Amino acid sequence: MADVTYREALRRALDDELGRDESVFLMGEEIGKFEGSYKVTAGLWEKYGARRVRETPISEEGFIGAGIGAAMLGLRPVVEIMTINFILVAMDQVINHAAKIRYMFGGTVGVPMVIRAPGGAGAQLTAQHSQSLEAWFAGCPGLKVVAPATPADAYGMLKTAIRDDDPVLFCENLIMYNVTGTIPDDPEFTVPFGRAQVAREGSDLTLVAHSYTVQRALRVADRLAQDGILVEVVDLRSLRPLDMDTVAESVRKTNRALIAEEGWSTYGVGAELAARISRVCFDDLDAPVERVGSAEVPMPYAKPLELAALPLESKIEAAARSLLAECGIV
Amino acid sequence: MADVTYREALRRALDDELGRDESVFLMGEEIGKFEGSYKVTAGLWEKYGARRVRETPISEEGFIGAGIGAAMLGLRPVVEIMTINFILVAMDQVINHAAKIRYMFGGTVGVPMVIRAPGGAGAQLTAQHSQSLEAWFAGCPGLKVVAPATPADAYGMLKTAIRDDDPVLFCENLIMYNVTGTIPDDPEFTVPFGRAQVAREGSDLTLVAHSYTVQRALRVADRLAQDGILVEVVDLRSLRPLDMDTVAESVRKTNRALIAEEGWSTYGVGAELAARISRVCFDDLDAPVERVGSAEVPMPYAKPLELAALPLESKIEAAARSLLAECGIV
Amino acid sequence: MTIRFRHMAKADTDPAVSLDATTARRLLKQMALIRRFEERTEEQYTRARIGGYCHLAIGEEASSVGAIDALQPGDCLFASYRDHGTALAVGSPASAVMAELFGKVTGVAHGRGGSMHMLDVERRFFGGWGIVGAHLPIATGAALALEHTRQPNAVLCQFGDGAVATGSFHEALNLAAVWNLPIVFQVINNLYGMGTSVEQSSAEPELWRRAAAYRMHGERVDGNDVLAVREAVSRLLDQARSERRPALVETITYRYRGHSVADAGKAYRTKEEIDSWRERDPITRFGLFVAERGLVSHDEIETVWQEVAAEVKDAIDRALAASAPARDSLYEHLYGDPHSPEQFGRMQAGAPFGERGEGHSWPT
Amino acid sequence: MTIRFRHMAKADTDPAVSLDATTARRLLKQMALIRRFEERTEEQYTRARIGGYCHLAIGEEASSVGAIDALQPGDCLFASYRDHGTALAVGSPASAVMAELFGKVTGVAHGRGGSMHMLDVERRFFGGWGIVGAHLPIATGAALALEHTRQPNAVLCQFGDGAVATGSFHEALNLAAVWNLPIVFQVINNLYGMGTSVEQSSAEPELWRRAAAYRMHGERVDGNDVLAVREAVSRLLDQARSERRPALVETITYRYRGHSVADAGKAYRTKEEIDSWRERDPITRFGLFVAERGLVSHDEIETVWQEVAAEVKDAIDRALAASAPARDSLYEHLYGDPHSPEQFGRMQAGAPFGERGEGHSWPT
Ligand SMILES: Cc1ncc(C[n+]2csc(CCOP(=O)(O)OP(=O)(O)O)c2C)c(N)n1
Ligand SMILES: Cc1ncc(C[n+]2csc(CCOP(=O)(O)OP(=O)(O)O)c2C)c(N)n1
Ligand SMILES: [Mg+2]
Ligand SMILES: [Mg+2]
Repeated sequence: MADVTYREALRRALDDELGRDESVFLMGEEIGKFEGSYKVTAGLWEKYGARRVRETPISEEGFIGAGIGAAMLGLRPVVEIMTINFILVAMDQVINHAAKIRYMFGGTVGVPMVIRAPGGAGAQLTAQHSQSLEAWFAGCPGLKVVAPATPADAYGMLKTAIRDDDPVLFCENLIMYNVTGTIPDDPEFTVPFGRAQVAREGSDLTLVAHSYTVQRALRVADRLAQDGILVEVVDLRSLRPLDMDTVAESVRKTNRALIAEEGWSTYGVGAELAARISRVCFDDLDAPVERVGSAEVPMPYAKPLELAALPLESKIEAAARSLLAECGIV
Repeated sequence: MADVTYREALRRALDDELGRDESVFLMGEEIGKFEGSYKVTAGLWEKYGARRVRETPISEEGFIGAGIGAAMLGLRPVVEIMTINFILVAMDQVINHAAKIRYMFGGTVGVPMVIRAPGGAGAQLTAQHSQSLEAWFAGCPGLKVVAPATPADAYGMLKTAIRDDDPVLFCENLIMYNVTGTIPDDPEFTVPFGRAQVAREGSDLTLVAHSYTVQRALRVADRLAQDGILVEVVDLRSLRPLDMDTVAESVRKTNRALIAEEGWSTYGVGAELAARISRVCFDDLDAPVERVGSAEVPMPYAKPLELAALPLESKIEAAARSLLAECGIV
Repeated sequence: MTIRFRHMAKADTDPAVSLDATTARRLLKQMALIRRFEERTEEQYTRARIGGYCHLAIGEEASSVGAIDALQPGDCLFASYRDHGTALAVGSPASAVMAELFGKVTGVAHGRGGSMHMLDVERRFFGGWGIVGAHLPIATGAALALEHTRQPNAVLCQFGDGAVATGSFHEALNLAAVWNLPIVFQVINNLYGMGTSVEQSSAEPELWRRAAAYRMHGERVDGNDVLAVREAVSRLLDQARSERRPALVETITYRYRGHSVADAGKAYRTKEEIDSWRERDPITRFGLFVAERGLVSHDEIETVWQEVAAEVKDAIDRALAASAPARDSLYEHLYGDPHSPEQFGRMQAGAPFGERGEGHSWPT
Repeated sequence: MTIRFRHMAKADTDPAVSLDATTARRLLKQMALIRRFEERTEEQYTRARIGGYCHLAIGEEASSVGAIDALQPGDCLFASYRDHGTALAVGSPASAVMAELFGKVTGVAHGRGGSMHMLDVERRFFGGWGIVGAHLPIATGAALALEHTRQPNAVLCQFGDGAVATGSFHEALNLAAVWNLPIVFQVINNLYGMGTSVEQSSAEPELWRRAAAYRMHGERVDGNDVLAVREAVSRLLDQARSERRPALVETITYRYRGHSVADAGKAYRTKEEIDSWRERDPITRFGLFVAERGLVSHDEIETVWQEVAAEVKDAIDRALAASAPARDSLYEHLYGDPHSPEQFGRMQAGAPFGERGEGHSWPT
């Protein structure tokens, strides 16, 4: 067990897989000499060379498409999109092609490609660089979408993604790269898709989150614990497949559910969860499922405005308290 | 009052607005001599000339971007995207630019642009040409997304969209172009955004839909009426803004809600509606909100498979019946 | 459009270009097969046996056959949605192509693709594609895979003149050039994209000249001259295989029919124009040439036409007799990873009606 | 990269290019202002008064000032995220630019944009943009509007060498050319896009040659020669205004700093290379030139530097003193149509917590 950053966990997973499988290669902007815009690929270009760690021009549509073509011929490209905001120029390749090819080919060809992309906000990167768009991809059949919240999951799920025979959108988070945690030394360690995790047990309220918001959720749980409120935090880990069994089990126990996410709530990830929880836990809920997300505006630059827009602990805590208040607790 | 097709209603709205406002112009592929892939712009090129009805090369990213720039300088472009599936190559222009510009500019510049795009399936157009992607745009702050279900609304809402100072995604439907209905002769007739419509009254179940699915919903209501089941059909008309008051009012009356849509249910339009209905009508619901959508696969070509994938009347009816059965009705 | 054939290969007048009887007959037969197949397809469409969009390649046979005949085992092919002839040219059975149009399980894409999405993975034909320009980056990725794994093969990527205006064209050609990939881009210039002329859609209507923007070799050939096309594409594919140099070749041809069966094709071009191209018909022209050279006799040409007519008739009969995909195959092959079923196993709870009510287990 | 200045204007040696003292001083002062402003910005960033990304244009002053000085009233300007100097060059008060960096309400974008999104609508500067290549189609649309409304003006669209690889570059230039729009595309080639050299990103590293693919005029000038840049861009803008002909001009320059304040800028280039460019410093070079010509004396040049230093100091003081946007302005200007409030009025029911719990009425 080693204590590493989320960034280092990703780097190790890439190193492991590049080492164990010749068909794996990395592709993206500035991932070589520059070591990646967020340094996730540091050292890999030196170690594996320019063929296995291929730097690209600013042509996301072109190189995601190239990743698809290479994958169709049996390679396992791991494409880095500098931030998820830029994937919008390559949306057609992801949605109209990567997601549909195996089905259109009746299973005779697949697209074992991973697209790594950090999302999220909080560093004053403003409107065009602060989005969380994973819900859109999670709604597309043929794709798998995962969003690990810890270094261990980042390590284990990236390895799972690279070994998976289907296209996977692997959502990272800019703020999370420096979060530390322990990861197992076992290079064969992987974390399966479609298995949510109870990150903290509790009996009063189920707080569902993914990616960096899980960290916020845990801090909110700490605070509320000081008032004797026991929050169960469920880390979704994957959005498609979605592990509703774990979520439902928790809500059946707590009878209350709050979903927090960094994206916009309306038509967001929380909408699907609220819809399903309300349905499967119809007779268990003491109060309506509550949601918290980013303010529904393009992210502004000024720090006070950005803070006002983000789903900070304070906002999540307030939602939790008002939900519990509705139920006569606190 | 004239009885016209949905296609003709759109054509008249375009003709009216081109006639009344010099700053309005049309842009898109094959909208001139060719009269539009689906003939919506028939005759307008002859009438207004190549400057007002501008044909474009196959460059959606380029000409949606050009529409944005022209709108920033005060023109009112109405851009036709041949089918909504192709907007994926221009996603960045719509999401990272059109939706954000007014906010980024602090209100000093706006983007009064309309993007017209037909979606939907049912004509065996297969995986890359049969999608309903409106939920993704409806989740983006800064955009307005509407999806009229009748010729009258198509006429009135397209005029509202063109006169609106914000970017509007105007969702049409391939199958619906030949649907007929009456539209008022008054060239000043418009239909406001954010106003859902009770398309049929009923007391047993609220069936919520938008675009072509409203027509299916009405047929399902007819069938169920024969068994004495009274279905209230709510036509959303716009997805952003969303008129939840009308939906909630209906559900408070019927105590049951079913949402049908042509898109994929999971993370779809129905998710947001189910989440909100479950929340605002928490004490009114007799049973969980139910959803029906297209099968979550890329649309296959063979007719039997396409029919199996579509949210046909039979599928919606079955969902309605099982929901009512849960409540001990029928 | 005034066509100046900068590099027109004079294969049909130049004895230097050797041609044996077997090859001559093969090329003639493939073009005749496509012609006949498309004519019957048009008729089958009017009989409502085919749905969706349907794009015919009548008139473009030489551009398709000449180029595809230049492929060697291991090479890969990517094409646009105007692809019935493409499948026939790679050797897919006419019955399987027709079955695809009829939406039958025996179709090349198991009835899932229809007219726009023919494919034949065994023959390395990786699809007819429906989003204009989008398959260029994908084909470039196939070339990247060949290069990455040091296979001595190349990719042929065919697309229409309309695709040249797309950002995908630009990104794909630039990537292929900076990475020295073994790929030949063939723009099948039939002078129009739907109703839009090349002059309207491309600021540089001599499309082959676009190659220079990527320091890439470009050339234009008479796309109605099957030998000229074959000579150019073979040469460029060889270069791609051996020197890892990409190239752009423009083959000028014409579609007699409208853009699709839904378009009469008369609103944006004159009868004179269409007739003038019929005079340069690729099949008639090649027929005269091989007969005159004594490579294929007039009688034999007759036989060829009878053979293909019979083949297409048989294809229709088989396609009609074949069965449609079973309704319960709807969710098959959505995901391929062996763990997918267990990955999706816990996604049931609260799932929307369709995904649960019909009792589907989650898609794989 | 070996630069062959095909069309290099010899303005600083050629007396033919007339230059009066006022202009000389103006150009010198604008470049000096940008230099000083950027140096202080770098320092302010280290003092954590600036957040987010921060891209400095030190070394590129001539490419920016020379081009923007060629604009006439009514012309429009679009630029990339390396835009502090762009705003200063159009005449936005240094205090408003610094205030934007500090995220204050007095900023050019009201504190909503920060470093990447400067703008000044009154001065027709329509933004610094953050998605590489994406503002080219938008600028093309502005030119379309000028053409559509028959205004006698033109658009100047500046972007980096990295943008040339994007599909947007291709689609925008092709549209501008087929539609004969009044726009000048200026690629500010500073030899790198982050750590990627032009040779790595562009198959044709002589970027001005890309224009030929659109039958568009292209030329390359010394981007460190403010007069050469000004001469070329004026000429091309005139052409655009009068003849409605678009053009591509490449100005070769260099950034001394890293890509952003987060990049040391040393991993992908040598100290020698950086030094060699410092020797061609655009400001030093122009200073010597105007002094030697007796247009601006050495003392006056000193004064200029003192003036801009004072101006930037004052800008910092004012920016510091200004207040941040009010928290409750968060939802302002999301929508602008007068009916928006009523349109969104009925969207409350069941809305997520944040949108309701804080008691916001729906955003307009
Ligand atoms: C991105 C995109 N935009 C628009 C369309 C609609 N469309 C289908 S075919 C076509 C014309 C293509 O013309 P060309 O590339 O010349 O091929 P041809 O039909 O002549 O063989 C268009 C505009 C599409 N399929 N994809
Ligand atoms: C579509 C897109 N991809 C990637 C990025 C990340 N990125 C920001 S700046 C940059 C380099 C651009 O270089 P260049 O165009 O030469 O401009 P310069 O920074 O040299 O002024 C990259 C890759 C982006 N902003 N947008
Ligand atoms: Mg064509
Ligand atoms: Mg650069």
